[in-house]
Order: sequence, then structure tokens, then C-alpha cells
Amino acid sequence: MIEKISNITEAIKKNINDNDTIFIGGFGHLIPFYLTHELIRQNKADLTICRSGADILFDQLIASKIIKKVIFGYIGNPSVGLSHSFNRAYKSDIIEVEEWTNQSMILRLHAARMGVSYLPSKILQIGDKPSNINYLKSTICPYTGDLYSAIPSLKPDVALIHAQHADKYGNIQMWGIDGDTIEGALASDKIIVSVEKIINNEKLKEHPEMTVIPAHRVTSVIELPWGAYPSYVSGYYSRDDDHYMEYDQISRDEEKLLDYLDEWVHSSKTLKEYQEMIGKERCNSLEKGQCGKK
Amino acid sequence: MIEKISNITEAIKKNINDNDTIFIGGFGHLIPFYLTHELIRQNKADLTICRSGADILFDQLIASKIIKKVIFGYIGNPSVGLSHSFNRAYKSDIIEVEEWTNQSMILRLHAARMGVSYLPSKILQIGDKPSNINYLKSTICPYTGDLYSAIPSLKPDVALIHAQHADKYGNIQMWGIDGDTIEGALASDKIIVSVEKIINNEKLKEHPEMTVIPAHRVTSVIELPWGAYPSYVSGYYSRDDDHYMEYDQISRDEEKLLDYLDEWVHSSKTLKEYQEMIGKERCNSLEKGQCGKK
Amino acid sequence: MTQNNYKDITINKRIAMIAASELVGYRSCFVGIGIPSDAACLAKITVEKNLNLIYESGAIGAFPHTKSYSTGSPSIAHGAEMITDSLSVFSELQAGRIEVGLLSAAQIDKYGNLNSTVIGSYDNPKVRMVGSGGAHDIACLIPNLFTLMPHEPRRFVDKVDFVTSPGSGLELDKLRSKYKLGRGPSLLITDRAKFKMSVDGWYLHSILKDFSYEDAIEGLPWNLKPPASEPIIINQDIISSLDAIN
Amino acid sequence: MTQNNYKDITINKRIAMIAASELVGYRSCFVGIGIPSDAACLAKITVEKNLNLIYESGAIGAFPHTKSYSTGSPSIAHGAEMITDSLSVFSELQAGRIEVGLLSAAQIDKYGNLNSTVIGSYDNPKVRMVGSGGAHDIACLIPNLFTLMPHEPRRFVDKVDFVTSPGSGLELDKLRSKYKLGRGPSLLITDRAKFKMSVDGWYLHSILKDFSYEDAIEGLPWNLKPPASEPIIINQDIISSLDAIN
Repeated sequence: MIEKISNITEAIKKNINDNDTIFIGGFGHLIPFYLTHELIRQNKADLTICRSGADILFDQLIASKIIKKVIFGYIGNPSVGLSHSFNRAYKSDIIEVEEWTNQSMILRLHAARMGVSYLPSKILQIGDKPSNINYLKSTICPYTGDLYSAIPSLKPDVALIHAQHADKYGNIQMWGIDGDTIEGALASDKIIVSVEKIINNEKLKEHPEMTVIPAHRVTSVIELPWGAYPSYVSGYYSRDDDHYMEYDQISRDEEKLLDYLDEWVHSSKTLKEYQEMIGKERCNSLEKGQCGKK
Repeated sequence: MIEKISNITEAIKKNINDNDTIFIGGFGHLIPFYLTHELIRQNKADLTICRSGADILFDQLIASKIIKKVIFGYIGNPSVGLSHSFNRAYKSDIIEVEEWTNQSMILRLHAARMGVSYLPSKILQIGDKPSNINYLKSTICPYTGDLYSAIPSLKPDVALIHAQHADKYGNIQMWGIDGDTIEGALASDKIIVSVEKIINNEKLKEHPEMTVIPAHRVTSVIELPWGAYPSYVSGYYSRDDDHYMEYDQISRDEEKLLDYLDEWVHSSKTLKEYQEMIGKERCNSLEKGQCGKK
Repeated sequence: MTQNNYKDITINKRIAMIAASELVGYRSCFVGIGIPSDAACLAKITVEKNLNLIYESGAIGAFPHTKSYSTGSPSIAHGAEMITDSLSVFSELQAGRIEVGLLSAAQIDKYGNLNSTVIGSYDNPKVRMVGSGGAHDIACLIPNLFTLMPHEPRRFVDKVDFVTSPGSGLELDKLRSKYKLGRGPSLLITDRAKFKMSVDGWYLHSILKDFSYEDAIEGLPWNLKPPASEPIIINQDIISSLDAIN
Repeated sequence: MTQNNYKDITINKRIAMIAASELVGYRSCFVGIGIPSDAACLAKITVEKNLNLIYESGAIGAFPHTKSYSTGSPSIAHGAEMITDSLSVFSELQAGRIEVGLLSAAQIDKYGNLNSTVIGSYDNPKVRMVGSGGAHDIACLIPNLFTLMPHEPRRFVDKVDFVTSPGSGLELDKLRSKYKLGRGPSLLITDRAKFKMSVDGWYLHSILKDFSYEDAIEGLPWNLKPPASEPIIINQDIISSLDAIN
């Protein structure tokens, strides 16, 4: 069997090109922070990033000026505030924006996953449409005459996601909150996955219903424990809510944010350095925190 | 919380009317034999039954003359042979038939589950179409001009399914092969579920990712161990392949089939009688047989 | 605690307690983080134990005991009866299988249109906010929609700057019927009063005990007559359980 | 075993061994029960260890060690690396994410059209069969399609009674391109020979060692010239593993 285990530098270098459209997984849970930071460290250019609900990882990518376009249903720092880097970029017109809603983003990915170029939906027929999606068209049911929006498919070039487990062949196991992570991964041409732990194939097959992406769809797997920090991983560690709140303060100020990125991204060239940034004490405390089923 | 536990007589009497359209779960695995036989015992009339791949349970319902119409993608006795009762009824024109393919049946249910009246698909545009679905229409993508079949939604009145576990509030847990069981259940207005075992709510919440239908969608839950025999239940008992093979011989002959139905359906008025028909020895052997994860 | 003056209760808890009272009889509720989540939890532990809380992250039968920042937070997953994906939850929403939804926003207007996208113009805004998330989708699709707003006059406007989540009223009702959508917001709950929707927009339905008519309409830009209904008195069970929510 | 006469091998195993040889280089294969499943298993344990077997029941990375009656049988679930639902598997199929498919049927014609629905007319058939199942869907959508048929002359016809699973050839190729479908059957494998598709239908590509040209075309209704290619010799690993399949 082909082995898919890679290292983060190679995986990102080989599989992601400037101008690619990248789906980034994680819905509160399992956000691939460390894996995605590699895009910044490698100074990729003109990327389009997409998902339904986007949080501070999107803000960091935008702040790093490697993003040409952002496609989303929500962008902010959940329950804390706004995405300040996005807002600055939006107001100064330095990024393209395509703004949908969470359901329409998920339907866009679902269409791609299902292999069709659009799906009918009742949403986005009333209310204001962001000017960026004025191109949205309608469709009509040939049986009932029902009127629908035609939600266009969105097929990313690459998905970056984080999960609990993989085997060396690239079968991915995940549990807990999914959101649109699996949908977005399966909609994408390439899938790069960081995991908390590589497990063996025999152990994986004890729970085939926990496998969410089959080996033959996966491009690369990288073992990156704590790779989802400051988001969380069910069964491993809790969410660092404080980090999100501090980020709100920091990201209001471009200077401070550059320092933050320097520490948490540029200087964290190895996973070990990232884990040291988090710190032993904080790790211990988050491991004891609420994080769901082992 | 509302408790959903019921007995089979009441659940079927109250919730299924003559002329209803009924989705029947089970894809090789988890076929709700005993629960569905109650339709025959209660002598319901003019039912429409539907699913993607239909096996000998459909044959038995058709033989019992309670079926007005059958909607399917496949109908037979898998790897053994034909659905003889269906074939007799088909040739003598005593049932209406609507014949699709497995994928189109699943998309019909998926459309209903998603709350839209059709979904676009590439299938059913070339090849022969059964005359019963000459009404199939096409649709065109307003962005790409791609041509699609418009697969019409199918929203059953009731779903009858079998699963491993439920709690008393009606949360349903299932693992192993699903096929279109969950899709068909969630597409339906009412959902009646037989299970191997009622478990308590605390135990169920230890594995929220195993819950496939939430309590508020479920109409009735009935504890019916061995209710999926002669199909199988992952973690409980294996498939009785011999029963399927014997059924092929029996169902070729209408007289013999009536005797079979008398024994396995009409005379099995209680679950205990059904279990006695299976027999202790056979139960023991099937429990030891291959049946997947506990 | 019955003798308590409702004015001593915090703003968020006052909204949650009125909203919880309105959830009696419902079985399934689409909730977001914040006051909506608090209100639904409060209903579930008091007056409507049959309510299933549904979050867009895919958690169903959830019951967060601690503060949640995201609909995907550990506290939402913890103790949920089912965890599925967002597609499934939004599909249930579009299929009309979720009975009631609770929404909040930065701005609300006379017809219940909600804005969580921009203050100012879309292309050149004064404030750029978080966008719809699932709010537009819920506002279009849910059969019964309650809007929850703290009584801060700047949030109440004649016309929102951007209609993220469409409202109701004569014009929109026609479109909602044409597109087979939900009937739009039927109720607006503030920390002082309850408003119901008519073809002409919100009218003041009833006022929370200990608040006056003047309190209820203070700074609101709409033309609101005194209510015909009696003051709102909250079920004692709900009042006693207010400490259980954040 | 190299000295063995291939005629001593059972019909089903001869088909499976030729088909297994053709699966080299593929990563994902949509398989049904019977010879298709046997062929894919044989390839997986010998010449193509990277092949992921995908069943319409939702089992992926499956590897049945005992006889399976249904794609949902315990033996299909047992040892699978992933169990998802049928919708997911058919979605992967429609999205062009599964590379190769194997199909069999009651009848096959010159252009690879397959029939598993009726013998005779649809509304008044001589024999009513099981219908498409997933066969139509696979034949429309899969990028590479191999058809597997025991050499029983009655199964080979000029025109099938009902096109359950559409084939290829000049007319259908145009439609396949118009609807952005898979390219249709490219290969027909019997227990005696291998046929490839051209715009004019099947041509005889090569004959299994120990069989003659006359054996290969015996009773077939098509005009088939002797093949240009050498006889088919099967990889020794495959031959040695034939006992592992049913």
C-alpha cells in the first residue's frame, strides 16, 4: 500500500501552488492552525481561502498578505468580536471578497462533493445580497414550478484539515463536532491532513464507522499533536478561550499583530517550538479541560 | 421528556394508514422484518413501498397483497435470484411499478431530506428508461449549461427501520452498513424504529456520534430483539444466508409461499413466537457468526 | 423570589426569561450562541423539557452547562445526544423539520429585518461586521422565528443598513409565500417588552412587570401604542433557574 | 502451477484472473457482488495492493474473505477500513472520484450495452429480472468500465432487449460527451478472451492461453476477426492466489 505520511514542509511545498483555492477545515473544533500556518511560513501568494464559518486563522492568513480572495459565510472571532485584519483589508480593498451564508457555503461544497455544478435551495431569494454575489442565478423545479436559488458548486484545489487519527495509508478518523470539515475535504481535489496521532491499520479497522475520508482520497498525512491549538480536539485537549480573547485585543493593532505572528507563526518553525509557545502548564490545563469523548 | 416507547401493534395501528407511502430501511443489514410483517398481520391495504435495493421482505409484502405500488432501484434476492412474487405481480399487472436505479432512488430521498423538490444528476440521460418513469424531466445548470436529469424528491409518509439501540426518548443509534436507511428515515414524515435494545440516555450520550436520528424526529420505538432476522445486525447476530436460499425455492411456488407466510408472519403474533420459529440452536449459531463490531 | 423587582435581573437574563416562556410547546429549536442559547437552555430546564436544542455545528439535543464561544465549542459537544454535520442540520431546517429559531443581530427594523453584515453601505461601510453565518438561512426557512434584542436604541432603526436576515410585513409576506419560505419573525423580545408582528410591522404586545410603557418604547423609532395585554409575569420556575445560565 | 492448462480453472476464476490483471495501476474500484468482487479481491492480494474496493452499500477499503450475498453482507462490513452511506459512495462516483468499475449482466450487445431488467419487452416481458440497482449509475458515470461475462452465447446479442446500463460506440459517445459522462465500457472479459471497444463495437483483442480463436468466438453473434495480440498469460502470483477467492 502507498504510504501517505509526510512532513509539513514537503506536504505544503509540493501540493499547494500560488493562486490555489484552499478549503480550511474546523468548525470551532479541529481547526488546523499549525498546518495552515505553514502557508505563511512558505510565503505562498495569491491564495483563495474558503469555508462556511471562518475564525481567527483566516484573520491571521489575511494579515500575512498571502490571500487574494476570501469566500465565506461568517468571518469573525466567535462570541468575542470582529475579524480585524479582514475588516482592514475589506475597507482598504486589498482582498477580493465573496460573501455567502453558512448554508449556501455548505451547499456549494456539497454540490462539488456530489459532482454537480449547482444545487437548488430556497435561501438567498429575499433579503439583500452582497454585491459580490450578484451573479447568483435562479432555477425552477420542472415538476412543481417551485422557485429556487441555484447555488453554484465550489471545488477547492486543496483541503487542509486536522483530525484525531490516521493510519499510514491515509485513512482518516475523526469524531466530535464536524461542521463542514468532511464535506469540504471530500469536495476538494487534494486533501492534506494533520492528526494528533498515527494509529495502526488494524486498530483503525476496529471502528470503520469512525473513518471519514478513505485512504485513496488523501494526499498527505502529517502527525502534528497540538496542531489544532488554540482550537480544540475531542478526546485530546480543550479550547483556549483566553487565547481567542487576547487575540481580539492584539489583532486590533497591526503592529502588535505582527509581533504575534512572529512568535506564533514565523518563529514556530518546528512543531516543538509551537508546543513550547503554548507551554507545558497550559497544555496540562487544556488536557484536563472539557474536550469530549476520548 | 416525551417517551417514545410503544408496542408494535399500537405503533403500526396508529401511525400507518391505508394508501400510505412507506420507506423500508435495511441495506442487506438491519432489515426490519418483524416490524414490517405487522403491516401484513394488520391487513393494511393499498400501501406504496419504496427503497433503493429491495430484497425478500418486499417479496413477502407483495405476496400478501397489501401493496398497491412499489418504487425501487433493485428488487430481488441478492446473489440468489429473482423476487418471484414481484415478478408474478408484475406480469399479471396487479401492482403499479415505478422503477428507478439505486442512485436515483437515494437522490429522491436526499432531495426530500434536504427540503427541495428535485436534485440535478447526470444519470438517466442515456440508456432505456422504464416506461413507468417516462415523466422524468431534465434541467440545465444556469452557470455552466450542463445538462442534468431532474430527480424528483420522494417524501414517504412513514419510515420503518431497525437499529441496534435507542433510548426511551427516541434517540436512535446505529452502526455498520447503512445504505440508504438513515437517508430514507430522515426523508420521511414519521419514523418508526425497532431496536435490538433500549439503552439509557446517559449511556447513549457517551457516543453522540453514533446517534443517527434525533429524538424529536422519531414517532415510536419498539424493542424487538431478533427483529431483523433473517438479515443481520452488526454486534448482535449474523445473516442467515440459508434462509434466503430456501426462500428462493419456496417463493417460486405460491402455495408453498402461503405456508411460509403463515408460519413466519401470521402465526408469529408475538416476538417470542418469531424467536421460536428461528429456534435456539440457529440463534446461537448466528450470534457466533460474523456480524461485525459489538 | 416572587417579590423581586424584575429590574434587578440582568438585561441578558431578562431577555432569556421572556424568550424561554415563549418556547413552551415546541419540540425543536435552532439556536445560536449567546442569549438565544441561554434562552433555550432555560426553557429546557424549566417549562419545556421536551425541547431539543439544535446548533448549526451539527450538535443536536445539546445542553451546554458552561459558557460557549462557538457553536462548535466543547461545551456544545459535551452532553449532546447526537453529533452530525452542518449539512444535516441545515437540511432539516430547509425541510421545515425544525420548529422554532431564535436570532439576534446588530440592527433590527420595523419589519423584523436583521442586519449583521455592515453599518453603512455594503461596499464602503462604517463598520464591517461578521456577516450572516446561518442567520439569513434561519430567517428564510424556519417556520417560527423569535428575535431577541437588548433594549439599546441604536440597534432599533426604521430601515436596516443591510438586510442580512429578511423580516416580514406585507411585501415580504408575498415573497415568502411565493418562495415557500417560513413566515418570518413573529415576535421581538427585548429586556423590557414583547412585540408582535403585523402587516404594518411591530406592535407593542406586552410589557415586562416593573417596566412602564415609557421604558418599553424609550428611544425606539417606531410608532408604538400602549399594549392591550397585561404585564408579562414570568413563571416562578424560570425565575428560580436564572442562576443556571450565564 | 505455471504448466497448468488454463482450461482446468473454473469459468468464474478465469474471468476473475483476467480482470485482476487489468486492475494494475488503479487506486479505487467500484465493485458489485459476484465475479466483480472476486476479481477486485484477487487484484488486491496480488498485483495491485493499492486498490481500494468500494461497495454501493457504503463499505470502502473492504476486503471480504468469505462469500458475500449482498453488498451489505457481514463479510463486506468485516475488515472494511471505512463504512459510510450509499449517498456518499454514489456522490464520489458522480464526482469522478472512483477510477474504475466492474459490471456483469444477463445480456451484453455489440456496443457494450448491458441488460439486467427484462428479457422481452419492458411492459410484457418473458423474464422479469432484478433491475438496475447501481449498474446504470456506474455505467453512466465511471471513467473506466470493464464488463465481465461468462462465455454463454445466449448472453451475447446484437441488441439487448433493454438498455439498463448504457454502452459506448459512435452514437453513445456523442451523448456521453454532451452530458459529461464516463467514456463507457472499454473492455469485455469472458472466460476465454478479452475484447476492446472501438467506434464499431467490440473487437477481439486477445485470447486466453490454451483457448483457440474458435473457442473465443464460439456462438457469439458479432463479426470478430482473429486478434493481433499475443495470447493472455496470467501473472503467476494471481494464479497461485486463485484459491483465496470463492
